[in-house]
Amino acid sequence: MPDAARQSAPRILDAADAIREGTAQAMRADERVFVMGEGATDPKGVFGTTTGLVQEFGTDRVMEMPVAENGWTGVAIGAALCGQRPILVHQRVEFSLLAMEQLVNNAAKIHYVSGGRHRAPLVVRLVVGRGWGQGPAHSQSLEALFAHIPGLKVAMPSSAADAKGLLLGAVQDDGPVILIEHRWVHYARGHVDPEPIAMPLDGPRQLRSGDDCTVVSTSYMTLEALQAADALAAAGCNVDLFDLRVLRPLKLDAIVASVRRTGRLVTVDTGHATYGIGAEIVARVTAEAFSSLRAAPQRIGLPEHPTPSARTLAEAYYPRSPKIVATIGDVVGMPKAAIDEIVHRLAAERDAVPLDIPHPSFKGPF
Amino acid sequence: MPDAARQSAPRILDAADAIREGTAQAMRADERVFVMGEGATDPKGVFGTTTGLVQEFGTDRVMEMPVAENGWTGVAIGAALCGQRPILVHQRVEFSLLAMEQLVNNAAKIHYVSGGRHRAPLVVRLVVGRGWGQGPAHSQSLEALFAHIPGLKVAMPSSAADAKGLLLGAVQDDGPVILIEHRWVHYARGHVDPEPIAMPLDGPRQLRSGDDCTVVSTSYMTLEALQAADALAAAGCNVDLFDLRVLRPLKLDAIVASVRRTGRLVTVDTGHATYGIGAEIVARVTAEAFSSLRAAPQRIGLPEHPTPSARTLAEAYYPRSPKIVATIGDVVGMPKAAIDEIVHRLAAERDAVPLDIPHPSFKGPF
Amino acid sequence: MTDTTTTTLSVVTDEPTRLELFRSMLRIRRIEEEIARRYGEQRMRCPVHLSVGQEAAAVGTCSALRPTDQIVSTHRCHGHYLAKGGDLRAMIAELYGKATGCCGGRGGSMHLFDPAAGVLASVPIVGSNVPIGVGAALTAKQRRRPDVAVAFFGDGAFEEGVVHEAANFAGCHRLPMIFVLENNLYSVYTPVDQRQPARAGEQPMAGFAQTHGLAAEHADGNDVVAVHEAMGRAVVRARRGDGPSLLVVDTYRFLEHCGASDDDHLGYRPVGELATWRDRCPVAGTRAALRDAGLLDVATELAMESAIVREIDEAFAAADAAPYPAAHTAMEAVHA
Amino acid sequence: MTDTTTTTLSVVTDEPTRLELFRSMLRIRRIEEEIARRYGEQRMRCPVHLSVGQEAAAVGTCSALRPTDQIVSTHRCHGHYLAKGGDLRAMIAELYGKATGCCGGRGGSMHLFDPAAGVLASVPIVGSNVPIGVGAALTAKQRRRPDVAVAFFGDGAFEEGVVHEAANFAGCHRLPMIFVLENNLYSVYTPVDQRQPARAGEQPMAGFAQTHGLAAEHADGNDVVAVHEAMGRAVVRARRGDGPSLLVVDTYRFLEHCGASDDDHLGYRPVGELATWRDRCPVAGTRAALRDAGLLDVATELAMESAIVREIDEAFAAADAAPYPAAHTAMEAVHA
Ligand SMILES: Cc1ncc(C[n+]2csc(CCOP(=O)(O)OP(=O)(O)O)c2C)c(N)n1
Ligand SMILES: Cc1ncc(C[n+]2csc(CCOP(=O)(O)OP(=O)(O)O)c2C)c(N)n1
Ligand SMILES: [Mg+2]
Ligand SMILES: [Mg+2]
Repeated sequence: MPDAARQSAPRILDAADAIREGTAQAMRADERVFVMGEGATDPKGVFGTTTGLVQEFGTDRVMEMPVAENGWTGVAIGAALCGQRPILVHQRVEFSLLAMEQLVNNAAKIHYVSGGRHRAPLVVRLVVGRGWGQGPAHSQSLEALFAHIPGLKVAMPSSAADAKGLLLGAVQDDGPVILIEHRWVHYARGHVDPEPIAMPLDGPRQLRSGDDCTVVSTSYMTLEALQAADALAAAGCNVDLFDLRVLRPLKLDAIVASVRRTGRLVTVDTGHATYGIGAEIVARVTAEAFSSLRAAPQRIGLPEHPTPSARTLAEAYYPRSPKIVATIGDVVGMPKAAIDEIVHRLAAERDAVPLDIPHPSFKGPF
Repeated sequence: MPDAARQSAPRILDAADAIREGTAQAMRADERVFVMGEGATDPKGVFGTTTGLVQEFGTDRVMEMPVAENGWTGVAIGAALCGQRPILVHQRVEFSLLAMEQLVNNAAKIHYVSGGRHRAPLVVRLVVGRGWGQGPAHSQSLEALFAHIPGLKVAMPSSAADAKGLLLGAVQDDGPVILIEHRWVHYARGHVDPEPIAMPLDGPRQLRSGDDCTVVSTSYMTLEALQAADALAAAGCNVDLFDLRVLRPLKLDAIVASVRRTGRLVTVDTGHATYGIGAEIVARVTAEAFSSLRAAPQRIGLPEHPTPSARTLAEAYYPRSPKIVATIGDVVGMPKAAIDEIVHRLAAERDAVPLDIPHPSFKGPF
Repeated sequence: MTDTTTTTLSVVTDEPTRLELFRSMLRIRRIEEEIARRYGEQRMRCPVHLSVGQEAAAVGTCSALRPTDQIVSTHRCHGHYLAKGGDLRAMIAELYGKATGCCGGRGGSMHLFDPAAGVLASVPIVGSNVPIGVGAALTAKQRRRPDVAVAFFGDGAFEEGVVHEAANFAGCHRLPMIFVLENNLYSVYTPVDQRQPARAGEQPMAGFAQTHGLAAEHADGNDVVAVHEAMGRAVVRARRGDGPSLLVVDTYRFLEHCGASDDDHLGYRPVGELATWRDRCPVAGTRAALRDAGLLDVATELAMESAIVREIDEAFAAADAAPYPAAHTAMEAVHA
Repeated sequence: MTDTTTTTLSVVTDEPTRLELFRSMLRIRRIEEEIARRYGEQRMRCPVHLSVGQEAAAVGTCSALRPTDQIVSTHRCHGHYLAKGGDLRAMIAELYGKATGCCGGRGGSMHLFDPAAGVLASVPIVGSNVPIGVGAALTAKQRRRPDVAVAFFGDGAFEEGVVHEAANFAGCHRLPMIFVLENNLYSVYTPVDQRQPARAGEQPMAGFAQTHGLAAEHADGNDVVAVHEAMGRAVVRARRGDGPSLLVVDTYRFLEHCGASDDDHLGYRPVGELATWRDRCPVAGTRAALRDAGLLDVATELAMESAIVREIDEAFAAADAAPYPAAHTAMEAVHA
């Protein structure tokens, strides 16, 4: 197929498939790349992201793990120091809490402490759970914990293309990269380049343009923010929307430049608001674009309590596009009636589908 | 001794002694209180904070622990659920990384998830190491990780009185409290009430008053900030200095009120700046006092790399009072020459004592 | 110095107890079957990990305990909770996310607890419950209570370091603690031989017991009386101050790992393995044994069944009728 | 199925090797004595954990390895690093925080490594190095290299769950891995009996080996030849694909846990215990044995000593003369 033709026929995948494709391509290209995970070789293949890999690459390169997260994270670090390039996957962020010591003390620091001699090329994939009442220990979006640690890189894709591209970028990186995949982003569909093109881990992507407000979102909340931005645009309010993508190292130049123009900032991320991702964005942008700010920057994040299981409680827990609209509308000084109109319309659309599942095809338990 | 006489003769202790005294008093008052730690009963008694306790209370209540942090944290949580009130101590923050799963998933959430039925009254004391080249895995000040977790309370004392009072407050609390003690704060001396008076875990303490700038500091950096504030005051620049004390739940009313008056904010904490404690303070204060702000809020924290061992590298790593003076001076618009004069004087004073030890009496290895 | 071989302590199971063991297993089976039947309605909107096939482990162990003895369970906690006397209505309501659930709807199926019954907590993170159980045993020792604590865990959890840490702690302090390892041969879809080395010997887990100073018991998880008696010995030792035990129960999960269906079609288990274990079903086997011994006649069993069905129907009806927790309560009880 | 008892594999130690074992121990002893002597100058401004008294464990094991075999060590890493062939100058410079240190001054005494010698890493967090060693063994298997990996750990580290996790992993995958447990009876100032249950039997750690599919070896840590031969057997098994081993070495720390002085005055060890172990000093004992066997005359030993002293003096002089890392470099090499 000639290049032009290939480009003209976009290939639509969901992010889970894109991750699997990227993993397979990275493994074909470099025999040092291998996968470790609880369930990596099982019939469900970590939400479909590793399905089929063991058939192609064998159990030496797609390794089933014991339920021993700290141990096999250390094993991965040792292998990485010896030149291998492991990809680790945990089916929930929470399971990696057991491996914090290895990640924070060893993986993050060994390059630095060795004066740059050691390299720990490690990709750690963590999945954020959501929905179907899975409760407080299977739903945390703890990127702020990792993003605080010098020596780690931390990225969160929000699209199928980024899910593949950032994974490939992470595999190429010579240090440890934490890739946080929101479970609902696995369902995100879009054009994915069939070639294995690594995306550099170098900052946000602008998704919408406008002069009224700068909006910075992460991961799944980018999808909610897009919905909000489009609804607002229809009402004549245009925002610069940036998907943050890479939380550490944090490149904010484009966002600062945007705020210098818009004078306004709203952040929307998947974690708890307090001491969360939005706080850093607000603090840094405020320091750098203070004189341009025309309104107080606002943050949207999870409230300060664990995830409740019951639907009626989870409903209030997860902010959605109507809330984003309301916040932006407020920051830009839209008339209350205009805000309310959009909020009600979006809320009605959203209420038509169950709030605890990502997709109509989804039927519990996870 | 009559009460008046007692009050007129302040009793000077260092924070390590104050902690030991508070612990003993809590144990005398309530037989459910007990201590667990690696070295809790050994001759050095966790930097002197547990010395002598085992002699008074026996090994059933002052328990030596195996080197198994996650395990004994879980044991403590189980005991707390059964009505006991354990005080856990880790000689370095880093060791508690092994216990993150227990702390974040169980301790922080069990009250919430049980609809308020379970209680996990737990005090977890973590010591931040510093100095004597102890390197990157014995020196981290990771309060931001804990402060991000709903369900935990997090406090950091900066004085002997607070070290005792906050400990007693934490012991009285019916939920899990993380108390982060900077190793150099253990040397802080001051008046400590001989009575066991629990301080509520309820927010900052104002240490200096002034209209020129609001300064918020944590833990050991409060001591550096005090030095900076006093040097500035001598030059006619007066700041409101708040020791944050309690990081979660975060009460910022007094600080917001102060910024409404001063129009300026500088934060100084012991952790890495990016995604750190200062970011939340800046973000929240900016949201609440935006229209009063006359300059961009500034943060002082650790740079974005691990702690190097060599003195020459650690020197640049830890911010000190001269840097605080320079930052505040800048924010309030002091003339450069005036700033420089104070900075040089403070720097000269500080350079006269070694930078990698807290106190002239200190002679390695820790 | 701990003797890690099974002591010759003899515990015998009388006839009423054997009947009660059966009834308790049958009740758990029927409750989980009803959950499975209704799960497709999508009104229990939380993950469920059913223990159909593993009832003898839950019942054999918990029947040897008192209400003041504490158990800690896992993601697969229904059986333990019920066997220990946990309130059925509070459990079903919790699965429905109702305010009347044991967690007020906040936890779902993996967080069952019941203080009145001595179900201290269930924890969805693998292995994470085990040290919590040891904390209960420590409390019993510190507070001089005559209670025993029990931690249930699976062959997957056995791989978690924290389980070793917890066992070492219990062994070191000779706590009144019993570690019940339910070996159902799988962690999710991964067989144990892909996750652990092969171990020789009659008592493959004796090394773990020896390492951590535990006495070792082992029982066929399809023989509820054997489980009950092995547990009984461990309880006697614990209660009289002879320290902790490990009890290994060989068992098998009939239904899917998570959810309410069968998952044998996924092909992760050898063909015929499930059938072999189903043939040794603990409920059917116990029924047959009781019949053979003349302890269970059809009328008695029918009466049992109908009482159980009535109780189940009532629990589901109550759950159905109960209110959901109000949205505004979500912010409450973050701090104690 | 792994045989967890020591195989009868015979490894013999010839005379030149025995002499070299002695020289290597003597060298480590002299190096650490010199560190201790100079530590009071406060120019090595980092914690040091000396291994005086434990030299036979380091030398007996590392002498059975090749440069391409990888070891991972702990906070107490000097002996392992030196025994494996780590560069002395880079070590002393690191203790002085100099740019010429193996970590460029960034790590200090607890982070020693030397790729040329197969010292993969030293890790100051207890137990944390052990799975990293298993990662090296996994790499050898995956990349089909004939190398062996070794993790050193102490009796304290034995309590960390991650050590069990790492051992299970190595056993499950039958990796070319050797776990060397140096039991010096203390974790900091806490004796092992306050932290672990008592274990019966001739081979108290056999249960750990059995649990995790390791072959078990045991050696007197004051007998360098015994350590060398036990390690030799483990290495042979690992290299020929027979899987991992545990080697337990009984040993004792003569000086304080951290720092360069004696700490017996703190009273945490029974009176006389240190003296008993000092009487069995591995360096003195080996010297005596070699003398008795006529393998070491005074002239040879003097020549050894003076070569060692010269090397040490040069290393300290070089460290002294070396530059400190420049402050502005502190921000470099955060990301690879
Ligand atoms: C720390 C952790 N890792 C992984 C998981 C995902 N997980 C849930 S159940 C399960 C299987 C555990 O197997 P086992 O302990 O044998 O219990 P079983 O499901 O067989 O009853 C796993 C791996 C988890 N909940 N917690
Ligand atoms: C996870 C962790 N917990 C605690 C410590 C503090 N610590 C440093 S050395 C040490 C003793 C470890 O004992 P052992 O493993 O026997 O080694 P030894 O010092 O006897 O050589 C401890 C507890 C640590 N470094 N890491
Ligand atoms: Mg299982
Ligand atoms: Mg030791």
